[in-house]
Parts: sequence; structure tokens; C-alpha cells
Amino acid sequence: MPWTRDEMAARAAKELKDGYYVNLGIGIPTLVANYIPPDVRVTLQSENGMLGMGPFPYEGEADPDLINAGKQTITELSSSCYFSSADSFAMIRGGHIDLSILGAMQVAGNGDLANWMVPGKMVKGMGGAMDLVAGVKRVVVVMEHVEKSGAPKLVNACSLPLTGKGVVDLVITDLGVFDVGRGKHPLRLIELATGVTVEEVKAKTEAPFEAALAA
Amino acid sequence: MPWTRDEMAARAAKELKDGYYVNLGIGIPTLVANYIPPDVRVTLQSENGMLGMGPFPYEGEADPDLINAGKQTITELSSSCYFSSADSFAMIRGGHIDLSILGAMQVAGNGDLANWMVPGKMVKGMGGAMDLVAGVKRVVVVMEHVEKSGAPKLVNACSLPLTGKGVVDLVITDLGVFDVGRGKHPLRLIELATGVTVEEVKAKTEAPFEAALAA
Amino acid sequence: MVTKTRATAAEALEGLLFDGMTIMAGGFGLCGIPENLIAAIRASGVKDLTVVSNNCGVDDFGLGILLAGGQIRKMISSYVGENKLFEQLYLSGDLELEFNPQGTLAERIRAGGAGIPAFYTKTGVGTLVAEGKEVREFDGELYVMERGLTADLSIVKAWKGDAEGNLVYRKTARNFNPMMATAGKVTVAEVEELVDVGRLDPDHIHTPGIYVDRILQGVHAKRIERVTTRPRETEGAAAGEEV
Amino acid sequence: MVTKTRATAAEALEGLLFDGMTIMAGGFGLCGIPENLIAAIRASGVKDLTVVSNNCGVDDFGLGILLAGGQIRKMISSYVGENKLFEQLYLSGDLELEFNPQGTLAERIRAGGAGIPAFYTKTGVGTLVAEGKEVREFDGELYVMERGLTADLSIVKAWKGDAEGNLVYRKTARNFNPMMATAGKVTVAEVEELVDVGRLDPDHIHTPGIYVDRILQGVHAKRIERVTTRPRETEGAAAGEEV
Repeated sequence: MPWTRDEMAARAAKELKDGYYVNLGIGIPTLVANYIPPDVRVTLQSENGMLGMGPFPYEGEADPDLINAGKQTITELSSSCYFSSADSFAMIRGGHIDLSILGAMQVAGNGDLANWMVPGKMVKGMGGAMDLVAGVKRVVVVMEHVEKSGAPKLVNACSLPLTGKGVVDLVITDLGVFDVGRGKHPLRLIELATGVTVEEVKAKTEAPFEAALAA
Repeated sequence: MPWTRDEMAARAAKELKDGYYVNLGIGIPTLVANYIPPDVRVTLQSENGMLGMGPFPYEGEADPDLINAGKQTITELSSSCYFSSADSFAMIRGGHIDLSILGAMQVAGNGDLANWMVPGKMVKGMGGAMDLVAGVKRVVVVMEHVEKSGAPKLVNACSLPLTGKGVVDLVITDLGVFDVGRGKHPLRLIELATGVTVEEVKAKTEAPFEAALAA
Repeated sequence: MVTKTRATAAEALEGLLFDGMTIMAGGFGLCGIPENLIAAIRASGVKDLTVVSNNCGVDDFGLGILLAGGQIRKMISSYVGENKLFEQLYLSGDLELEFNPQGTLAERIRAGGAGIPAFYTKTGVGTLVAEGKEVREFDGELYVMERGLTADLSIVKAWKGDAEGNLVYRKTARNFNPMMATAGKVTVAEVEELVDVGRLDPDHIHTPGIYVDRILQGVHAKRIERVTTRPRETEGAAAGEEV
Repeated sequence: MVTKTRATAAEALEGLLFDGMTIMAGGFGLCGIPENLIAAIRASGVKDLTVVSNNCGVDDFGLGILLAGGQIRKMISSYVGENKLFEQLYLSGDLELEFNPQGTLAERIRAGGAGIPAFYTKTGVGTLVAEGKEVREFDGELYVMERGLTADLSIVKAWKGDAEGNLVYRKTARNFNPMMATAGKVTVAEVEELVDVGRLDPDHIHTPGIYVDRILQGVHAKRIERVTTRPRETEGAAAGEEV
């Protein structure tokens, strides 16, 4: 059975290591914060200028000066600190963030990522996505395996405008986990959701891949 | 009679305008702070990371964390603020400082300045001088008219390695004041110390200049 | 003597506005925006503006009111997803749009204020963003050259400020404000509280007064774009649902 | 769990030092220098160092003790005028020296930490500093290209810090420390006071903890290079004489 959104988030949370500084994108990646293992301490960065992002505030306690990059109200922790957008992206571009978990429209076997623009549709902008994929040490994509139309999202070559070239390390979909390795090796299927078969994944994936599942 | 060091500093202080942000070099330029007119409010920048430099501390009150760019202990004012060296030189390079007053070994009629290095001697380094002359809006040099050897310091072309090309706006020596205009017009003698003659200045100046003294 | 304080936003902008000018406006979403100065620009009727701002407000607040006033010719932004009027104007060709990656935008503004005409970044290499720009290899990696950015006027919002122009920001309302304060030929700041000189800790000042030409104390609605909370009963939840 | 705090400077440097490495050291003159870490590097005997620091201490304090130990092969600095041993070693060819204008040095370090491999500056155009470097025109003015700078290790000194690695500097002791903290592959910070997490105001933190890998509380002599005072009787004097 394919993984739920929460199961995908839980699987992504296994990529977190103790001491990591992590930037989580909008959508399923945000849910990853709910599955941080108790023996792992990670610090969440919000690219609008904060390290040490806390949970959403209790009702009635929202502070207009305290939001995340998705413009949601959040809270601070005792360890938090604030900085400017220039300092925030100096941190990102300079390779100081260990891990970025974000959503995608398409990922190609060569590690290319498209997640900001569909030509012909109104374009909202790339925000900080291009900076994150260019600068963060390890980039993990969490996405549905196929579009609502059934079209594959793990493709031979991205047809959508790129967010970054050869930037994706790992893809987690509802069907399994792929080691992309920034395209430096052939695409590898390394995990399957329970009850999902390699054949099913092959049928729903445009990019060729090797099955390299743990025994 | 040639101006004393203090008279030169007092003349340089006339270049200060109300609201100016000013960087003063070491030596005679430091004395300029003693001659700021009472109706003029200037803010002194110290390139090691301070705006609003106060006077030297009283005996026994020196703070090791509070020094100027000449490494002398200083004090803060109620209006002071501190910043990093990168932010300080962003301020300087970005053209936010109105006036820099500094010493020189040689100034040429084309506005070139040499004040950091004598080849063959131990070289101490340029410190912030190259950044200041490249970035500050108006650069005023205060220097003795000739070297101890009698050699002119206002020259046709600097023989010493440059600090900056075409960067000097005004030169104040013990004999008078020269409008250099960054070399965009011919060198002009615009003021004379009392009792000093144009002929005396000519004899001690290698660079050709026009006398353009106020009537 | 030179005085930086002004009583109102309109006074603070007096003589600074002209048609066709470029304005940088601080803020991220509606957080930390100079709402009083934006309202005064709306009231001035100045037009054909190029506005540099990470976002463009919402339909009836923030920079959105300048869109509604037909005053903006071009936006330089990283994300404009919250604004329906924006979409209409853009699709009808009445609004130009230049997208910059958020970090590139922030750094371009910082560079503009710091006298750096151009710099290289990995961000955007191999994407639409790099088209028409110099791409160059350093130590085996490709980088794109981006240019510094300045403006005729920067409008910024801080928490506290003093008559010297020294500014202190609060929490994530800092965002683009500090760089923009450095990159305007003229910079006007609005603050929630104008305090006596000497009340701000000199080690704590985020924007040195040298960057601020005029300053006013405003009244701030501080509207929240997406109030997101968690119910009190589920204490310990790390992420909640939007309300 | 990962712990950043260390009891001593020697422990804080454990496993980080190797011959031939590049070390950035914060400070301006003797102000804000990581004196405990410098002493520990002296004691370690590590050699052939390239040291990036605005100055090189004095003969018997600060980085001067690494010179005395024969541990420095090359300095990248803007001014080294306070050190007689430096002069001897340089003139005898035992020490390499690369001068950078102070602002260029500061920006190169900031760029290194910020993932910017190169940038352009007006500083040094037409001087020895520009020799061998690309000079390029932007908008009618000439600029020289300078490269970002990083180090194997950065050692910095702050006033207060916490176990997260968050740092706060005091007065002009800030200087090169914040940029260097960002530009080291590993950064070790010494502080005068290690405070409990939560004691530092999140709006007031100069160096976010992400940049600091290890932190220790040191004992600081804080020697003053040029004590300059004014006598009490001449109150109001704007500048005094050196004592």
C-alpha cells in the first residue's frame, strides 16, 4: 500500500541526524517536524531569517513579527536567533545547512529538479528554492510518485523549467525511496512501501532505475 | 609663516559640514576632531567597526574592547553603534562616508595618492587606506608641503606605489590649500598660509599649478 | 543642525518622490513592511514605479495598494503568489515582473549598498535565471554573475529607532530591511517607537544611523497573512493545522 | 547528542590541527583576539601555518607568539606594523606575506563564508593590489575582481556565548570575528562568559550558533596595545595625548 503523507514525512525524518541544521519546505516537508526522533536534536532554519524555529503558537498568541518562510505564524525556542535575509542566504549559499527537505513537480534521473514554474500558468516565483538547492549540503525531495493525471514525476529529463541542475540526493515518494546522488550514479530504488512491487514502480516511473533494495 | 600642525588641522576642520559622517586618519587628521565648529555636528567613523567615536578615555578608564583604527583606546557616545569589519567597509566602499581626512607621502596633480609603502623599507601594510580613498565621497589630504629632505610631496607623478588613482579632492599643507579635484581639472592653489608667497610655494612644488586665490 | 526625524510619513517623503523612480521596500510577506510609508506613497499618486521587494503585499494591504493605485510599472521580487490583482495586471501586460531567487535578491541589494557592482553565485546555474548572464567556472564549479542593486529610495520598517537613525528590528520582521536601508540613495525608516538617543544598546543596533536619512514613528496595523496556531489541548505537537 | 562546549582551549582544538593548514584568527590589533586558542596552538607545535588575520599581534602576545614559535609560514593581513620579529622573519625570507586592503580582506572572508567565489571592488584599482587580477568596467568605472577566502579552521573570540554556539561581541572587539566564524570549515569560539541557553536575546545574537562547532569559556588578559587617555583636568578635550 502506498505511504500516506504522514508516512512519507516519517520516512523523510529518518534522514535527520543529531546536530543537523535543517530547512523544511512547505507541504509534506513541514510535517517532517512531527517525526523527529527523540534522540535526535535538529535545528530548523527558516530562510526569512531564523534559526531554531519552534511550533505554531497557541490560539491567540500569534505574533505578527514572527513567521516562517511559508508566512505562517510560528514561535521561538530558547535557542533561537534572528538575522537578515542577506545573512540567511549567506548561511544557505555558504553550505552551512546540512539538509533541505522540499517538494517537487519533477525530478530527473540526473538529479535535476523542477518545482517552481509551469509555463502558461501564472507563475508565483521561485522564492528561496533555487538558493536552497544550490547551497544546502544534502537535498531530499518528498513528493507523490505521479501527478493527479497519472503522469510520472520521476522523469528522464525535466520538461518544466529547472530549479536546479543535478541537485537532488534522495527522493521519497508514496511508493518508495530513490537514491539520486545528484546524478553521479544511475538512479536506484532503495526502498519500497509495504506491498508495493518493483513492477508497479516501474510502470509509474519514466526514468530508468536499478532496484537496489536491501535484502 | 607656514601653518603649524594645529593650524593645518583647524583648516581641515573647515571641510566638515553639519551632518557629515567622517573618517579621520592617524596623525594630523586625528587633531581635526579638536577643531570641529560648535554649530557643526559630525559623526566620526572608525573603520575597525564604530560610528560615533568619542574622545580618549580619562586615565584609568581605558576599555580593552574599545579602540580606534590606530589602536588607541577611545570612548563611546550616547549615539554610538558598533559593527563588524565587513559591515564597516561595506559602509566605506558603498560611498556612505562623506569625508575622509588622511595623511600622504605624495600627491600628484592628477589626484593620485601614495601613502602606504616605501619600496626597500619594511612595509607595514595599507590597512584600510585603499578602501577609504576608493570609497569615501570626498578625500582631503593633510600633509607637510615637503619631506624632511626638502623634496616636494606635491609631484608630477607619484614615484611611490599608489594607494589610489585619481582619488584626492583637496590637499592642505603647511603652506596652503590645493584644489586637486581628483585630477579632473588642473591643480589649483586656492589658499596661502599668512605670509607665504606663491613663489615660495612654486619653489617647493614639483607639480605645476594655477594660483586661484580668493581676492 | 541636520534633523532626521519627521512627524508623518508624508513629511518624511517630501521632495523625494518622482514618476519613474525605483523604490526598495522592506518586508517579507506582510511582516516588517513600512506600511505608513507605503500608504503615503499611495496618497502621493507617484507612478511608473519600479519596486524592489521580496513580495507584493496582498490585494488590499502592503504594496498591493500601490498595485491597486496603478502606480507600479515593474516589480523585482522572488515570490508574488498572494495577490490576485497582481496576476490580472501581469497577464494583461500592465505590469512587468523580474523574478530573482530570494537569496540572490538579498545579496544583490547588500552588494548595491556595499559598493560591489557584481558577484558570483551558484544559485540559478542551469536555469532560466542564468539566461543572458555570464556563467563562469571557479575551482571546478559553475557560477552565475549577478549585479548589485540600488534604488532612488528605500523605505524600511524597524521596531525601535532614534533621532540618529539607528534602528533595531524585532524577530523575523528584520528580513530585507537592513540591506535595503543601505542600498537607497535616500533611505526613510518608520519605527514603532522612536526612543531617545542613548536608549538603544550600541552593540545591539542592526542598522547604523548613517544609512537612514529620515525617520518617523508610525502607527502599525501589523496584519498577519496566515494566522496558524495549534490548539492548547495538543501540547507538544510540533506542527499544527492552519486555522 | 552533539555537544559543542569544551572545557579547555586544548580540548576544543583536539583533532583539528595539522601542519600546513590555514587558520583564520579574529581580532584587530590585540582587541578581540582568541588569546586562549592562540596559546593552545602555540603549545600544540603545529607548523607551516597560513594565518589569515588583520594583524599579527605584538612580539610576545597574540599571534606574535606563533611567529616566535616559528609556526607561521605565511600571513594574509592588512597591517603588520607592530611587530619587530615579523620584520626580521620577513626580511630574512622565513615568512611569506600577502597584503590585502582591510576592507577587501573583510569582504573576501565574508564572501568565503557566504558561498561567493568572487566579487568586484573599486579598492586597489590602479595599485599593486590589482596586479595579476582581472580588472573590469561596470557602468563606466573600473573594478578589480577579488576571490572569496575560507580556512581549515577559524578561531574567534566573543564576549558571551551559549552551548548552541550563539555569540555576542562587545564594542570594537567584534571586528573580524563574525565573518571569520562563517568562513572556517571548522570554527572554534572562545568567550569570556558561557551563559545558559536562553540568556542571550535572539534579536541580539551576532553569530548564529550554526557557525560555531566548538566553544569554550576562556580566561582573558585583554592586553591593551596603546593606552591613550586624557587627563581629567582638561575635560571636554576631543583628543588627547598618548600616555
